[in-house]
Amino acid sequence: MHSVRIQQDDFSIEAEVDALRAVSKRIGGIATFLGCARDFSEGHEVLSIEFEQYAGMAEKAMRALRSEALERFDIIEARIIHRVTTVHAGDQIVLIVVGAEHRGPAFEACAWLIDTLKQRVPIWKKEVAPDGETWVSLHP
Amino acid sequence: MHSVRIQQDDFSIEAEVDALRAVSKRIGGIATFLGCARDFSEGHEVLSIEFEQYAGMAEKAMRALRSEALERFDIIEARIIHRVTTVHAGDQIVLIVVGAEHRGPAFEACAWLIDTLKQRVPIWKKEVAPDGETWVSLHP
Amino acid sequence: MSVKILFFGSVADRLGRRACQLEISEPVTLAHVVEAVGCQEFQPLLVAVNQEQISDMNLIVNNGDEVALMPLFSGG
Amino acid sequence: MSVKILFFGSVADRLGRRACQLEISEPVTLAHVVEAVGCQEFQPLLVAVNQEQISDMNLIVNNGDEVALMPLFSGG
Repeated sequence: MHSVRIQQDDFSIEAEVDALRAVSKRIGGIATFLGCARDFSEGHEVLSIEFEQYAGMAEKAMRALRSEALERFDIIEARIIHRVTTVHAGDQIVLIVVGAEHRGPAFEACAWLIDTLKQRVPIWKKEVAPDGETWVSLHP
Repeated sequence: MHSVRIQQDDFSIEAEVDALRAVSKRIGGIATFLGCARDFSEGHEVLSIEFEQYAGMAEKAMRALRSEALERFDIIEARIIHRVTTVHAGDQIVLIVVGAEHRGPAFEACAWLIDTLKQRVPIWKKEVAPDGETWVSLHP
Repeated sequence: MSVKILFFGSVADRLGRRACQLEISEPVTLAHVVEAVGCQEFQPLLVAVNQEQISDMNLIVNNGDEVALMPLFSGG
Repeated sequence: MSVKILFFGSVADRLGRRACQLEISEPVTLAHVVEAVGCQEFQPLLVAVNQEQISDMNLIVNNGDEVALMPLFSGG
């Protein structure tokens, strides 16, 4: 499995963590971030969320992110998986896994990766509600 | 499965994340920390690491940690699992899983939990080397 | 000479199309491309040339380049 | 009257035992307990009474209490 992927299919956090751990036995701390679709029924009713990507550029931007993280932080390995499909409440959307000798850099790199992914990777989400569809224009 | 456990057996990050997600569909961000036994052969040769706990107090201290995290941070659920057994390079030792509506508090609480666990939970590690055993006296 | 233009998300929806081919007689600036396809008033508008994000609208676009006009990203 | 004393990690190894029963004729301070079992020079020494960590060595220990004498924690 590639360490950076955009895919329709769901992913397994365990399989990704295992793949990361297989890279080096020097890894002592692994920080992960898993983004899921929340129950949208609080504010306004949303039936599903659809993702669109700029195919090619999105995965390229994610690979560049991973490389930059490996340079900026004292980490050993990082994986980034993002689904581009239609998701419903509770579904998995994005996974970041970072392995380092020590936990400090693992946490820092993991938080930086998800923050920066939202700014640099050409993926868009559209909320589908009973009364129509709305593109989400700001990354929270 | 209890959300706070000390056990000999290995654990599954996927099963723990699933158990956390089952608690609420309001969870949008899940931060985890997985601590593993590193390959100890760099500095000095270590064959294995043995853990000892103050049975009763250790799990009680971990439950108090979880409760404090749920009060201090804007999070929805947290799980803490720590193995007390003999581990070798690559083995899993400790897992923290934190679910929140948003990623900021999930990361903060996760880092706080592992930092504070090391200070407050009566568990000790002993390195077993060819020339004898040494208690680890400082938490890194 | 021609340039391939891609539109994404709300930009594609507003224009009612997801791609077009822009014929040019000589290399032009990115600003010219944006205006030629009617996106000059789309703000904020992110632009990529050949899959690299570009902020300098004076960048010259050449025959065969791929230009993407995009709203703010909202992945993750 | 008696107090149950538990030793952990390097403290247990140095004393060569993991537990003992301390007989007392009246309630005593934690400092007294630490000295009675020969741990007064163990530094740093963490202390718990009835599974609660205690820093005040003037705390009074009563009949039936459980006192733990421990090195710095190193879990995680």
